[in-house]
Amino acid sequence: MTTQTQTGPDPKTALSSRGGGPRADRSFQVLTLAAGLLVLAVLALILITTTREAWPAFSEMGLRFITENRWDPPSEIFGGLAFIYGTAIVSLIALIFAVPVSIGIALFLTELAPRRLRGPAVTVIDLLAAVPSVVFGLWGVLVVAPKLVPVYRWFHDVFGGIPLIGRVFGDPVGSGRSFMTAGLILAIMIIPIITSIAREVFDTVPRADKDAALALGATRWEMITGAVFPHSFGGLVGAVILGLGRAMGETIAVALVIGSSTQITANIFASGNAMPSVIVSQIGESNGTFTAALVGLGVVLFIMTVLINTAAQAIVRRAEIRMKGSAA
Amino acid sequence: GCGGGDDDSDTGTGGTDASAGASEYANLSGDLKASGASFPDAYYQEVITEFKGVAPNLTVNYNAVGSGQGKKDFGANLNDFAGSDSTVKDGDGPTAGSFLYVPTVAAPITVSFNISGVDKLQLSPDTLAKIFQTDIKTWNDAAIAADNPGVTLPATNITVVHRAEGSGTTNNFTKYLVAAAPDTWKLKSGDVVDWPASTQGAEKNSGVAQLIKQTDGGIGYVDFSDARASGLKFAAIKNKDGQFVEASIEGTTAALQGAEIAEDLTFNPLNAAGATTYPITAPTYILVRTTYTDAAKKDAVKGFVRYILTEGQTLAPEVDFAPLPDELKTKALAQLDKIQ
Amino acid sequence: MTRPNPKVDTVTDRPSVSINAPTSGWGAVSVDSPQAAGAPVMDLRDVSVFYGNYEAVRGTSMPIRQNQITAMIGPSGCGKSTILRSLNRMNDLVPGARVAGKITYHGQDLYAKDVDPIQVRRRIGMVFQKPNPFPKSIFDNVAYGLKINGIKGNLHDQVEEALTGAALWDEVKDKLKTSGLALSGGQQQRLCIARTIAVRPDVILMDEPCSALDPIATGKIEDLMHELAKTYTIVIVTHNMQQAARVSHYTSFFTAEVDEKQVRHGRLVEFSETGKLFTNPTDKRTEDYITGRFG
Amino acid sequence: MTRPNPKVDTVTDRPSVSINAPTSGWGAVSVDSPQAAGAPVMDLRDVSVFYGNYEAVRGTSMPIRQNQITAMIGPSGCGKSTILRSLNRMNDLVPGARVAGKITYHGQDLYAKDVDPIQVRRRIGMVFQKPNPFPKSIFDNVAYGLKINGIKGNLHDQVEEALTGAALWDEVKDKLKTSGLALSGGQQQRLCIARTIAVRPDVILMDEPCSALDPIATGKIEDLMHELAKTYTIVIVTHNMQQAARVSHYTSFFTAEVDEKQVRHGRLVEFSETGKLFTNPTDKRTEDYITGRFG
Amino acid sequence: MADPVTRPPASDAPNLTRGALSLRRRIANRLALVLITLALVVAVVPLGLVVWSVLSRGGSVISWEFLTADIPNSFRRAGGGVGPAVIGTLIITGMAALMAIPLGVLGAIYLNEYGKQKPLARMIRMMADIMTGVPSIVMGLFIYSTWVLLFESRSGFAGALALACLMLPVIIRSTEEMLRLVPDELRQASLALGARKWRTTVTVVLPAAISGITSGVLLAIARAAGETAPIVFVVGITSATNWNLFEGENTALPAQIFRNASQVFEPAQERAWGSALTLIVIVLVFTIVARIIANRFAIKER
Ligand SMILES: Nc1ncnc2c1ncn2[C@@H]1O[C@H](COP(=O)(O)OP(=O)(O)OP(=O)(O)O)[C@@H](O)[C@H]1O
Ligand SMILES: Nc1ncnc2c1ncn2[C@@H]1O[C@H](COP(=O)(O)OP(=O)(O)OP(=O)(O)O)[C@@H](O)[C@H]1O
Ligand SMILES: [Mg+2]
Ligand SMILES: [Mg+2]
Ligand SMILES: O=P([O-])([O-])[O-]
Repeated sequence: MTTQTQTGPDPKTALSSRGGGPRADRSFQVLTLAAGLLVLAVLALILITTTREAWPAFSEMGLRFITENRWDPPSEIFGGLAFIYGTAIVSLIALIFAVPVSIGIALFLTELAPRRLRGPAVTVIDLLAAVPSVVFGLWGVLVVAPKLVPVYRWFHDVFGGIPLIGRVFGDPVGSGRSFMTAGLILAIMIIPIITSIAREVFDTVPRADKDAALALGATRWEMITGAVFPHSFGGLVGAVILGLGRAMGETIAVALVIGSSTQITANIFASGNAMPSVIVSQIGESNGTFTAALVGLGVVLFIMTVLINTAAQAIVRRAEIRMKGSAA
Repeated sequence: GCGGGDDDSDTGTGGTDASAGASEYANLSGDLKASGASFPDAYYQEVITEFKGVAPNLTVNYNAVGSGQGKKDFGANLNDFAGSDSTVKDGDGPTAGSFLYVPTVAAPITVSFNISGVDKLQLSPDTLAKIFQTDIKTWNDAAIAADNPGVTLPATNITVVHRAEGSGTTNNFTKYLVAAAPDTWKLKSGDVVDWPASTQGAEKNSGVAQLIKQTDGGIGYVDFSDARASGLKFAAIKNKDGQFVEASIEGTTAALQGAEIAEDLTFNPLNAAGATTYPITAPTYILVRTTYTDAAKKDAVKGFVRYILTEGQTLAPEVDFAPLPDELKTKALAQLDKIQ
Repeated sequence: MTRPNPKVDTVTDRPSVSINAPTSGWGAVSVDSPQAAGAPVMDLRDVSVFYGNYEAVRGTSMPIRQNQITAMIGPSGCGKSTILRSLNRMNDLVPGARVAGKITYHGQDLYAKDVDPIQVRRRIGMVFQKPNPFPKSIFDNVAYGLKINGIKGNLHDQVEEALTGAALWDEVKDKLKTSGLALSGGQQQRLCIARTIAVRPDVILMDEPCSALDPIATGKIEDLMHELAKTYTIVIVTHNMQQAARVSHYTSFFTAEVDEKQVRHGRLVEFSETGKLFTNPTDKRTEDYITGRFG
Repeated sequence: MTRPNPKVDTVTDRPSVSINAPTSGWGAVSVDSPQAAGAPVMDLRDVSVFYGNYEAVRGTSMPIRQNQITAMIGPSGCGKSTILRSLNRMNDLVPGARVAGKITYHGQDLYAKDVDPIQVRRRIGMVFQKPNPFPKSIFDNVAYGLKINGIKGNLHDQVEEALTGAALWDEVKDKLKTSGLALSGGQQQRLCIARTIAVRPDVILMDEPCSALDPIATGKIEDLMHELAKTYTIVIVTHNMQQAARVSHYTSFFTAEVDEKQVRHGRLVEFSETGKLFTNPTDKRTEDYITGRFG
Repeated sequence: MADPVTRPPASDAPNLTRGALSLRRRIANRLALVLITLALVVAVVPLGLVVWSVLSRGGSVISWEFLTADIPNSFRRAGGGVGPAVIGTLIITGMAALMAIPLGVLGAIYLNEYGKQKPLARMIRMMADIMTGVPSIVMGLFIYSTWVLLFESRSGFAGALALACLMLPVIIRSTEEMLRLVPDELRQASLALGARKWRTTVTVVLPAAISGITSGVLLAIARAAGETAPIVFVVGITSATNWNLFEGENTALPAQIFRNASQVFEPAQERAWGSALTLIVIVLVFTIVARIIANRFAIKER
């Protein structure tokens, strides 16, 4: 060590660890781990407390809790099928409207929009995302629902006569508070959610893939179907599922515009009810098994969300394996 | 604490006439949390506003969450007193013996409607029951026409609006139907009933009023005060004596005359006899605890309820409620002394 | 490994344009007249490419000769890819990109008003730096171009023909249904070549097609290029001088030069027959580059 | 640009270890005994590096000599970076990575139980392929290592000294507060070097430090390396043979070989004095590589 | 030509004009592009209508008085304001953020810096995703049946707890995402200088990701500020400002909107619109600040 004047201590001793360094590292890791574990704890607590609260209803009703269509608190009969149906139909309507529109917007933003339009368009979507759902509910109940009645009537008059399909366009309810209104409000609510994820998904399609399609003489649309979509399938399913989750869980906006009827009907212009809105509107005035049943609806909703997510993940994984091959 | 209460009362209540009572309320201080029935909400809020004038140090919050929630909060100790239109049953929350009923006011429950082109509607109990059971589906149904000779009724669909949540108003309304149309009405009575599928729910009395107002062909039951304040039209109901009577304070007062008062001060003025009686008249109560651990709280509750039963009664007609008959008022005041 | 001489057997019956002729306007660029060459399929005259206001490449003139492999070499950022992408109007896709000067294809102005870039790209195919098969099956990868272009005939036969042409058929014929992404890098790149030749282009542009591959896969692609040059005209960008020397008939050397305003522009320094460029470059900068004195 | 000869003036007073001695155990690898060299600061004996079960590099033995620049060259994936990163235990950070064989540093086993990798890294610094200044000010970038290592003394002076040592001081002295990311690529890389030398390491490892830079910036870094070699021992991985030839005193050539089970392993083929390796390689594979016959 | 058989037939007289593209392909392309553009219009129209409704009806209501005055205790009564709800929204959401941000960031550090792909980390990640999907009403039920019933009181803090539970997984995942964007080279550079991992994380990784984290956090706060269901459940109601989160009931703008929206009385509906406008502005401020931070201080791409 002649020229190494800077090297302080003799390296032989210097290489072993000094002071509390490794312990500080350890404590920090434990701290972060604890924060991470909190998620597990809270989630477990949610499941345990809600299931425990709901237990009287579950044990009383058994499977009929989700298969029976009769919600009769005075008789202590709690069959929530109508609300499950309501949640499903309303979410379905929301997806039917929101998915194509969101994908369209996302494609517009990633593939079509001239750069100077991109910024404003993104801002518009962000604005839409910034509107809290309760505001959509307010707008829905005070402005939209009454205005939609004549529109529904027109649809009923025009399509109501068609066999089978006509039943979907049944007699509209006089207040306009219906599955359809709730579905539309939800669609507007989830468009920014699906759009922003779809946009990210499309953005990750490698430039090279798009170039490859275009270099083969594809039109823009052919490029989108040939190069963009195959790459985005998994991501898009994820986006749709996230939107679906939000739609299924949305409480206030739906509660305000769905009309609170306990019925299963193909007529999308009829009023109905969905799980979260039943909970929020009835739990205050409930007690005993009734309360348990309402909490039980929450548990069922939660489980449904998880199941749908898991199923979607499985679908995505399989599709991705097929598309990308086992290697990638 | 409420230091200097006496001094405050002299200056603070200079404008009020009943100086003896005023000084009594002026001593009260703190916060009172209350929740419950939406039916008397308009009245209670009126009283609270006036009460602030005589008891400036006491803040009363009444939260019109509905009778059922009020009772539950009461049972869970989440409020200091509860408002309820219905009596307490097992599982409602409060345990028997831990509370007292104090009747405060009574009021009609209107059957409000929104039919374009129709201003006046008469309904007999049977027709009413059929409508709310959706046995009758359109406004030009023969049964309705029979109750309304000379009125042209449209073919509009009937939209029945009821309370989405458990409610004392529902309880009283369905109790009336059980009493007045025993052969027709199948849905029994209760805070919640098993409404037919195509009926619609809305929250609180004013939510029902809103939904009726928005819906051509809508009909529902709404407390008198909210119905009037929102400008709804309401039907004349055929009473026990066979007369069609419109909801009014007078009709209610008449109903109260005939009502029998139970030991615990609950009473039932529904479907009462008398030619001028409005038959769907409902009482409303405040639930107070028999014992309050906090003395200041006890005094506050007692003071506020006493105010309702005394000066407060004169406010009732202003917001379309009927004051209690004197006999009942005396008994209610006596009830307050049982609070420890 | 032997450097092939420019193929004399591919000379066509077209009149050989003397690229040294004064009318060519290639100015300062030293252009060598090869003893034998294909007719120019494409021709660049004083081509500059801009990205917005930035002139990435300045005044490039050179011919692309039929059934010959033309290589473009030069240090990073000198505009090789930019020029290559302007040959099939891929630069149209970059917002703000603009081409000045004239690029002709069979005498037709590539940037004329009524020219549809989609038709251009169908005829002038492209193979990219990183193998980029679509996330579809091998078959669908090759069939894609056929389908969108509505090319008639037996799909399967055409796919087989293209895969055979890309020297990949034997390796994949038993697994046409598996994903193109499941292949090795070299196979993927040959799949991309198959995809390109399936639509029967006229010219194939390749932008560093081997830079992501190992030496063995690179060797295979290079062999394939010789094969393809019998049928197609090829332009290849490469960083690897050895590769340019091995495969190409003509080589153009680009470099980036700083102008008075301290802005870097790509410039074509020298275009000539490959053998000549590597053994006897006219320009000092070319010599410095190929002898490894910079880069 | 001229290739410097191995610097004779840096020979230390330590006994020169004859790396041709039979005890060295470098087996098949042909090792040349240079006429003059620094004492080995580090020594690799039969070092293999595993990623999980995969043996990325197999049996590597070579010395790292004091105040000399040792270059590692070879085709992509042959394990140059892997070996380099095992020299300051950066591979510890890769889950599953494991080193077999022995690496000594001043005679001490680098992988002994009681050795703290933090101390190792503080003494054996590293400069990476892509310039990676922290998103902090220039000053803070250099001061960072001083602060975390609790090095005493005037912070500003030490930062200035490091920046001067990295030949960057004059260019940045007026903007020490601006972000390190606002510098050009070459300046960024010199900032990274300043950051490394600020903590006064003993050895500096560099993994393709110029591959992201233009020729001018590369030139500056190469000059800087010569300067640094006066004080530090340097190991550099490079793809660019010319660079290895230009800057290093010793060069080791790696390649990837396929074993019986068709698994590729990196192998050290030849280690010798740079001049010898490039002009007169012992191994056929080295010759093929440096003459551009593959890679 | 050397090989006339395989030579593409069109090469001699290639038709490069637009007409060469088949009609079907041209129409399909045009139609698709038009529909795609239309999608944006479809989204803009309802947004415009909502904004118009809220601005026109809420704008006439809003005043300093409206933003600060107590809430009238009767829905029918005109005048007054929603001051307590504005304060409630700010302090409840603020408290929730105070709880969720440190926990969320620490959790994300665990996931990205330590756990990585370990089974436990994957499990936490998956559970965080599931927790993100927990309907807000269920979160309300959860807090109600644990906190509110346990302490026998609705309070602002109960609301803050519910909002914190809703924010936590969102913050964890968005922060993890941001940490993932921090180039590994930075960590390695720090480690190569002899820094310990925790120091590297705190002094290099977090600062490098801070803008992304901040913007993710602000978006989570914005979303929480608009949550209604749990607030209605566990916060209770008050007509006077309650600065104490731990004692006494509270209120927030979403709850005011919800309650007033289902009222028949004009003054109540006006308060709903006014509250809606106020809430949107609050949420928008958070969103815009988030965007500015994200754009202005984004990790510089290199
Ligand atoms: N889309 C673009 N927008 C703006 N400038 C660009 C764009 N693409 C390339 N450039 C610039 O144009 C110049 C030439 O780039 P080009 O990619 O053509 O170089 P290259 O020779 O292919 O380099 P490489 O060997 O690294 O691929 C560079 O200065 C580059 O920064
Ligand atoms: N983290 C890792 N996990 C598993 N395998 C790895 C890892 N890093 C490198 N390898 C493998 O080890 C081998 C040697 O890689 P290494 O990065 O050391 O090569 P290299 O010579 O530096 O290549 P290059 O010149 O491309 O940088 C390669 O086969 C590589 O795939
Ligand atoms: Mg390029
Ligand atoms: Mg490497
Ligand atoms: O008064 P209620 O709200 O219970 O009907």
